Amino acid sequence: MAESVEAKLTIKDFQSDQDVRWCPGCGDYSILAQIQRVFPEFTHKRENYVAVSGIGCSSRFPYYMDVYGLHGIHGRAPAIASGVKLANPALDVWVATGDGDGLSIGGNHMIHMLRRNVDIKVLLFNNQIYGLTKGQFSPTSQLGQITKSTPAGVIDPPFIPVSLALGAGATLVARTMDRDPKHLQEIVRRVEKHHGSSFVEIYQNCTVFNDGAFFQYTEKETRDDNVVYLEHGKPLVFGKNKEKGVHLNGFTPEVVDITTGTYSVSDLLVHNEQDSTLAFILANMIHNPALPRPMGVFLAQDRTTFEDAMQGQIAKARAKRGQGDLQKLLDGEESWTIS
Amino acid sequence: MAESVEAKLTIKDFQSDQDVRWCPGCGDYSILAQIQRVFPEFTHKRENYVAVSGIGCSSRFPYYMDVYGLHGIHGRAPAIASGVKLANPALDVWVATGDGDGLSIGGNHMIHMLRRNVDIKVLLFNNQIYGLTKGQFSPTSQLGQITKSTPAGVIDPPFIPVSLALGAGATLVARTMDRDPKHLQEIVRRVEKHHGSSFVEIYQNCTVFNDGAFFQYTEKETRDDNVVYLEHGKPLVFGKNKEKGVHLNGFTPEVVDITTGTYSVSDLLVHNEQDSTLAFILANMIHNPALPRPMGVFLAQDRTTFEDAMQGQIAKARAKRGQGDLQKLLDGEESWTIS
Amino acid sequence: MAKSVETLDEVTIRFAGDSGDGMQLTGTQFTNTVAALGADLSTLPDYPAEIRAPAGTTYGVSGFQIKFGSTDILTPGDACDVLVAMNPAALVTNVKLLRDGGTIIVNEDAFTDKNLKLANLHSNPLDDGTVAKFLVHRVAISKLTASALDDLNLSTKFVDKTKNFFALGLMYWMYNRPIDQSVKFIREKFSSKDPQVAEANLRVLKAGYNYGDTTEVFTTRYDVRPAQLPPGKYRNIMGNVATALGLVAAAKKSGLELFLGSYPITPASDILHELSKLKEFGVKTFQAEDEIAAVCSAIGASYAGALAATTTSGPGLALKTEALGLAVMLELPLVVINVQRGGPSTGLPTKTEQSDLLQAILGRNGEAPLCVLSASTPADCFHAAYEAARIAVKFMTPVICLTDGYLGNGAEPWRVPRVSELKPIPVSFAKNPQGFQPYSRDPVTLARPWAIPGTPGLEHRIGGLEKDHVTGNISYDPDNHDLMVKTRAEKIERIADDIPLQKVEGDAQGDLLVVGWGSTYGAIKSAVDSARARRRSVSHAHISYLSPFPKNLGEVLRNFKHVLVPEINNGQLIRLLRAKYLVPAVGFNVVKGLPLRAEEIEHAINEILGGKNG
Amino acid sequence: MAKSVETLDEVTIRFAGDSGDGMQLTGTQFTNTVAALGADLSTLPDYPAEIRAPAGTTYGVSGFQIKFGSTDILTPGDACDVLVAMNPAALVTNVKLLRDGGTIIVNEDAFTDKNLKLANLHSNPLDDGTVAKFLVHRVAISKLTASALDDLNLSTKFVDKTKNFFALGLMYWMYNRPIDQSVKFIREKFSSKDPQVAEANLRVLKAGYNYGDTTEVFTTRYDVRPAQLPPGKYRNIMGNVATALGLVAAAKKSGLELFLGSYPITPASDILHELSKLKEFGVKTFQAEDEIAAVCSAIGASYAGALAATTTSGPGLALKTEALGLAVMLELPLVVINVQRGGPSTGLPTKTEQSDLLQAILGRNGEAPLCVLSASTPADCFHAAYEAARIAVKFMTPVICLTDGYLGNGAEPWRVPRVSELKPIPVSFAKNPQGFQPYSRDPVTLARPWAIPGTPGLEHRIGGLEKDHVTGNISYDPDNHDLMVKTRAEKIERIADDIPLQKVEGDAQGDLLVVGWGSTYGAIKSAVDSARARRRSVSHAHISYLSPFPKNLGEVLRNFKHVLVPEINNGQLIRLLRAKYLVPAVGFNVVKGLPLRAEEIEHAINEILGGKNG
Ligand SMILES: Cc1ncc(C[n+]2csc(CCOP(=O)(O)OP(=O)(O)O)c2C)c(N)n1
Ligand SMILES: Cc1ncc(C[n+]2csc(CCOP(=O)(O)OP(=O)(O)O)c2C)c(N)n1
Ligand code: SF4
Ligand code: SF4
Ligand SMILES: [Mg+2]
Ligand SMILES: [Mg+2]
Repeated sequence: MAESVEAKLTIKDFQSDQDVRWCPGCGDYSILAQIQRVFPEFTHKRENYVAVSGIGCSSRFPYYMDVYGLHGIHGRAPAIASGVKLANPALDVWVATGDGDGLSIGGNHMIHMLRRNVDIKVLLFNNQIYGLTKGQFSPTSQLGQITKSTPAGVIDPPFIPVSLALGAGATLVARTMDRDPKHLQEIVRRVEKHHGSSFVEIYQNCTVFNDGAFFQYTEKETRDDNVVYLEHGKPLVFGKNKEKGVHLNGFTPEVVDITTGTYSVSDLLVHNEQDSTLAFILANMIHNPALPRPMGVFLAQDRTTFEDAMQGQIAKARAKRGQGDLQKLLDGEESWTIS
Repeated sequence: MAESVEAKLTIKDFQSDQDVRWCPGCGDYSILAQIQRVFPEFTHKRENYVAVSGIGCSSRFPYYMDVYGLHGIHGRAPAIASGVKLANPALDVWVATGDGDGLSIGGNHMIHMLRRNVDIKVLLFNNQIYGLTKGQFSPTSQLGQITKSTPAGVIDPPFIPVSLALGAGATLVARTMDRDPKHLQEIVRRVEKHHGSSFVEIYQNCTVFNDGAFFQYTEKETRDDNVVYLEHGKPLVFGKNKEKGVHLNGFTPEVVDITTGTYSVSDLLVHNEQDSTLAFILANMIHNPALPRPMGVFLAQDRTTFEDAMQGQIAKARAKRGQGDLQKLLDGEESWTIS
Repeated sequence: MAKSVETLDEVTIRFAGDSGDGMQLTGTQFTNTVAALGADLSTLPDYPAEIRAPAGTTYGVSGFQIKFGSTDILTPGDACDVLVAMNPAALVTNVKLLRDGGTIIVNEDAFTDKNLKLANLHSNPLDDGTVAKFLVHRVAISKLTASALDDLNLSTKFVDKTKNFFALGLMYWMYNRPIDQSVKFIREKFSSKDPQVAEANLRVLKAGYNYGDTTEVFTTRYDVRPAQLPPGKYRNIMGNVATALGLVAAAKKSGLELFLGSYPITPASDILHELSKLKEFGVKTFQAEDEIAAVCSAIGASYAGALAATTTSGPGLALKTEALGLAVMLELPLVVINVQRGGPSTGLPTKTEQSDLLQAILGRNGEAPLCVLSASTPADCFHAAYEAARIAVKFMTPVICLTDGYLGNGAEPWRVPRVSELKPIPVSFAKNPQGFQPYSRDPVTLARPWAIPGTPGLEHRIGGLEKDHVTGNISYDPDNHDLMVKTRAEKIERIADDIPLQKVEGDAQGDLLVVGWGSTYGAIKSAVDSARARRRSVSHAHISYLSPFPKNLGEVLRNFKHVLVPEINNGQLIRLLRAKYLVPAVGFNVVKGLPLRAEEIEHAINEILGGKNG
Repeated sequence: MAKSVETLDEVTIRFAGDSGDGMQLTGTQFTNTVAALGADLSTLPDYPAEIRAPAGTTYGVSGFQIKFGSTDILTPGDACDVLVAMNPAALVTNVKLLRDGGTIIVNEDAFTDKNLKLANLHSNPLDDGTVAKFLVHRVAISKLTASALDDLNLSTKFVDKTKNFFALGLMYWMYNRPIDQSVKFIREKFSSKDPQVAEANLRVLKAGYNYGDTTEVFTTRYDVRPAQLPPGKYRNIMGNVATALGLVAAAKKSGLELFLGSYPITPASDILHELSKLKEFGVKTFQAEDEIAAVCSAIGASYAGALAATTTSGPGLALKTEALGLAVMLELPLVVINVQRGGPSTGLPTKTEQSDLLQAILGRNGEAPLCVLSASTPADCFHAAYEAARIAVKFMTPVICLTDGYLGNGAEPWRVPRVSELKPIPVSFAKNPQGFQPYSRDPVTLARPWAIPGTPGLEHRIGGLEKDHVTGNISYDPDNHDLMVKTRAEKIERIADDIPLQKVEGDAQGDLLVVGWGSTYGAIKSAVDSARARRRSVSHAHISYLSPFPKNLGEVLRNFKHVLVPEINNGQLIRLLRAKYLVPAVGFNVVKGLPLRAEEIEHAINEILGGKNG
């Protein structure tokens, strides 16, 4: 039923008629905008996109995309999305979720979906807070953070979402930020290409309940010194003038200056997207505040997707036993006739 | 209320009056026996032990221990145990769970408990199958495994429980086996000492639905060649005659022969329980069938426990504001009197 | 030696032994043979929650009961005529189920001191009066089995495992049934894998049969004639299998792909197992990480255009509560099969009960009405599942289909329908973007359009927040909410226009109407038939459609002076009837994890009608 | 200029503006001042589900209504006397709530083309007839605010944020209230952090007050005298705060530590917030990863000897379903607070509803009876939570306490009880190993002993499988199950011996009894009072104890010819009443996410009694 003349899609085609209802200045606007900007580049027809979400500010995302959308219940988007994808593997399924939705109540569905490698692209809007319920801490909130439910400070050590996804066996794990539109776009392009589960942590500013949580990484003035961009096959260089790099001492990353002559670019850690140990080392850099925060693709591996394996078993059964004869099935193997 | 004369506890003190109802030959018997054997060595009074479980064959464990026990609902033991421990931090709280109970339906509670570092000792009886429901696959079942619910073979890649626990930020992660009583005992002793969440994966043979799943690691004939025992500060040596070792090539572990002269013990990877990167490398050895399976403590780190932090906040508040005057609280800050 | 043959109308046999003794297999084999010869029948497996509790203990006893006959067999029998007991534990735990004067066949070799102790017995029940009221045949089953296999050089353990076939052979002889079908079964099951096992089992089966034939202990054989069943093709079927087939049939008839999102739980898992075998039918089974993911995956699949189902039992249904509310809001078709078991909480996982009815109908946050059906017999599970799918798709609504442990594991002969006889299930996905509105409604059914991803021009968003009654956009408007709450309720009410009126078995009016639902069908019908035979003015209405009720139900109830509602719960249907129709119905509630017995229902009937009991 | 002062018995004011305009703060300030001067009052905040929807839109409008008076104030008012509207969106969405002839005070500066467009208006409602029926005061609030801050050199954005204090000041003037309390509030809240903010807000507050005093537009001030409240110490209290205090009080009185396992959800989160502040009381708050973990942690804490509670709203209660069944089986005390909101599913999260009643009572797998209470007014939440804890501990049972969004966020003056007046909550943990049996029962309450870990000699195991009725060991015995199912039900029934009989307000018999529960108390009472004033034979029974019902309820109902049951749901209490007492009660059900209005209830009363409406 493909229409014969396909007009090229534009950003407008992905903007729904619903008023966007996030708070003024919320980082969610940028994330939405980058996705609407990048989607027209992809090859899918508009009707084949499905956006699934749970509950939270971030989970309002589907309403604003003019594609098929399902705003589910809190934490369950990965499970709902799995059903969508398994029922119709031709669809391009995206999940929008928050740090609470995706890692607190929905943590189990998330890790199981990643383990199974269902081809679903997860965008986790991490603002280190519960936005929609007005400011309680989330599993990514920082130790000591004062929130509505922790007037004396958070005492739960946070998850490192990237580590958790790696531990669960995810095949593509990445991190980016609301306030770096170009990088965000690049990551979105990248996950669209990945065949398998993708998990993208997006640092997102909640202007109302956790303003500035990521400013040291996202703002022009401080970004260059605090962020290192990961590129496959490239050394980890950063700094305003690309003067610094990450060197590996045993398993321990360190910042080195590559302008003083002691270290040069060739001493630096070279990123390899396929190395899961390296990915874990990069994920753990968060524990040392002296290290820059890695952005980009931590890990990207190829593995059979769950839906391909499922279709494969069906195809195999059909090759062996035909399409299935209902009457024969009902009659069963041991029947008798009364006349 | 401590009784004045404390008789030394014996194994009998930990055997309840309930008939043990596992299948003949089930690996659960050994696990139970080792624990009953080791508990008398510990310093707690018997009344201070609490065993909490979910649902599954393994989750019947509390009934057989003559301590306080709560046989909960499927998957929720870590959450129930957290409540027990937070309400009374003086208790020594153990969780018995299965690969289905603890990693399928209960995966989320598990990772959150580990992240928080509540001082609870988790024993995960991993038999790579659902025993109690008669043989469906679990999240640790192997790809291709034929089970009641996968007549054409499992298509979900399994979790590596150790990796998942590491990714969640656990502070003690270990692996042992039902059929190595001494090692099992040693690990139980070790986690008893740990102040924080402990996660112990125990390879357990389900004689009825997955017999022999771990025999290459557990049986005398093959164990030495297929298992490497981890000891802090010691090189990874294994083999019938201690002739082999694990050497690290970059991040990649390899088996080397230390008898031919090419490699010696000093070339081998030396275990360091405190190194989380190393722990992850060891956990991932599972992917390469040529490598031996590590048993022992993968990681052991010290971090404030959740209950200590909670008690600390209460103590701090009391130091500042006293014990709390209920009448004052009810009266509130803006009240008026009508007479 | 010449043996006489007596003809019986019906007989109830119970096989009981250790979990490891293969009693379920024995019972099933016997059932299949009996069924194929045209008897009507009903079975009740009764196994412990433990997988394989230590041998010899009372809690490790596994039982299988079958009633069969040339008459209309409605229940697996209140009391047994024959008990086959493989060890002391099996004897003492089951003897109370035998009618006075009934027959016991025991494996006397198993009455060792060790086994008596394991069964917590201080004396041998064969000698201490326990079995005085019965006709006891002590058979040295273990020894006879061993000698049949003497020359094969097998381990004692192995030999012991075959002894159930001895009992089976003996029963075949006793009930004048050929062993052929079991011979075929043994050959097919074991010959290729392990010829020695096949050989041993066959020998023992025959030894049992021949033992009956030659020994002097048994002088009479019994014959049960074929039942007068309507013509057609028949098979013996368990409820869980029938449920699975009902779903597959609905998928085929509707032209949809079947998607099952499930999480294993006793006694529902077999539906998942059955469906996972049917890959050539394009059936997709997804064993999720838990029940929440199971139902959510089904909701997603339904959104994407599959015939989506989820199967579970009580605790699992509890976990699906929130997501079912979402399905109600989304107005997507969804079939939820709940195989009820003993509750509350983990309860009695392997036992039967009818205590999830109110949860199914009323147990959700907010006003979340949906359709609830039930199955009355094992074979009826097919129809109930099929009907659930039909209504789900037609009315764009979740439908909960209640069966229970007894129905799921019980079996009976089923007249297999021709595919062409099955009610059509027409489905038309929305296609036309012109004027498309996600929450516009069919004027008759009030169903909204099913517009699936992949359809050009129908891109739309739906979710769990209240929606505008036309566009489906989020709406916080007070009047719209009131309208939507009432419209969702009205849509479910309209299903009553699409289902049969309530039937009454017996006269349409009289002194007493016994109202039931679900698996008590056979027991109630037996009780009512028997009371009617004694000229009582009593009729039976069995409700399959529980939400909404059939339109004539109020009228039906008001035609009787009294209404009695037997249920295996503490009074659930009765609450709904009293609330809706204000009839002073009284309940009969026995909650033992077992099917109700016809006899006790009849007793309750007599109590109301003032007649003599006993 | 001289202004006259008029005395009013009661008045209803509604503040409405953008989410960012601080209307909730304005309303709360006004409320506190009015309360402290001894008026009776009732408030209703009404805010959108979006955190801060784009300024100027209709869905971003946030409202706060207060009714106060010298009379007994029962509801926040059906219709408002005064509407303060800060922009066009606020005006048009709220004007329908104003009584004919009511007063509107608008910020006329906000009626710009841009704002009209944002509110989707094609003409200016101030000019197009929309407000023709009302007395409209156009006040240049923005400009007046700006000029008050002229010399401070503040950003326009900042200045704009203070304008709500202008409105507040003006209303203080108009209702003859001193500004002192708000002055104190501003000083305490802002002075140390940001003195400039404090200064600006104070100036604007005064400017508003003075504007009323000096301008010629307002000629009359109104005086509302203190209400005739019983003597005592009073404070103004919101329902969620009262709930939190009830739990803390119960913990102190019982000598137990309070443990709260919770997961944030609107509109219940404030209870968690309140309790998390009270660490010096030894209160432990645990924000779990989800609702299941929340309730399970509370079950664990209860097992360990804490007074354990969990707080949530509808979707969260749905998720707790399975675990509540476990709590029923374990027979441990547990308080579940459910702050109901609009359903089903995510529904209308910030709106109020009474639609979780049947879920609370009946929505679990198996027969899982527990105790259910409700609160009738914001202050009554204290009593309801306290009572829930008392019953939970006394009967060793989970208790669900139902409040709702309106109660949780609404406020009223509360006569603060003296701690010594509170009912004692005696707790005695089991200590004596002699003859200890985990499931032995108190002969009166049927409660089992509470034997907590750490007690020597009482080591025992409990769980969700059916248990022997004495030892608590796993039991699959059929008779034991029947006994336990019935004993658990009986235990809950016995709570009826421990609670007050049902009171009737009005005559004990007559033509019509209006029966309600929960937050409709005020509206029903107003309606009934008003009908009685017109000599109708109508009384009011408001049920706080919903499971079990008070023992005399059947009698109470049967003393009236008609029974009317108004509920903010599709008919839930009414089902229970009809099922239990077979009374032909009729419902009045408006499900708009809003409190019922007294007027519409009175209308329904008149319909039944055949009187004139209107
Ligand atoms: C079952 C259930 N529990 C709780 C809630 C309340 N709730 C809605 S969103 C949310 C958390 C939102 O946090 P996050 O996922 O980080 O999203 P954000 O708003 O920060 O984007 C919570 C607790 C709910 N809607 N449903
Ligand atoms: C809510 C719920 N869902 C499902 C079940 C059924 N169930 C009981 S145990 C179990 C899995 C057991 O597997 P595992 O945890 O690996 O334990 P094992 O029996 O293998 O020791 C399942 C699915 C249940 N009891 N409750
Ligand atoms: S509350 Fe925070 S996350 Fe939510 S819309 Fe507002 S700024 Fe964004
Ligand atoms: S089924 Fe397996 S795990 Fe369960 S008791 Fe039997 S052998 Fe052990
Ligand atoms: Mg967030
Ligand atoms: Mg297992």
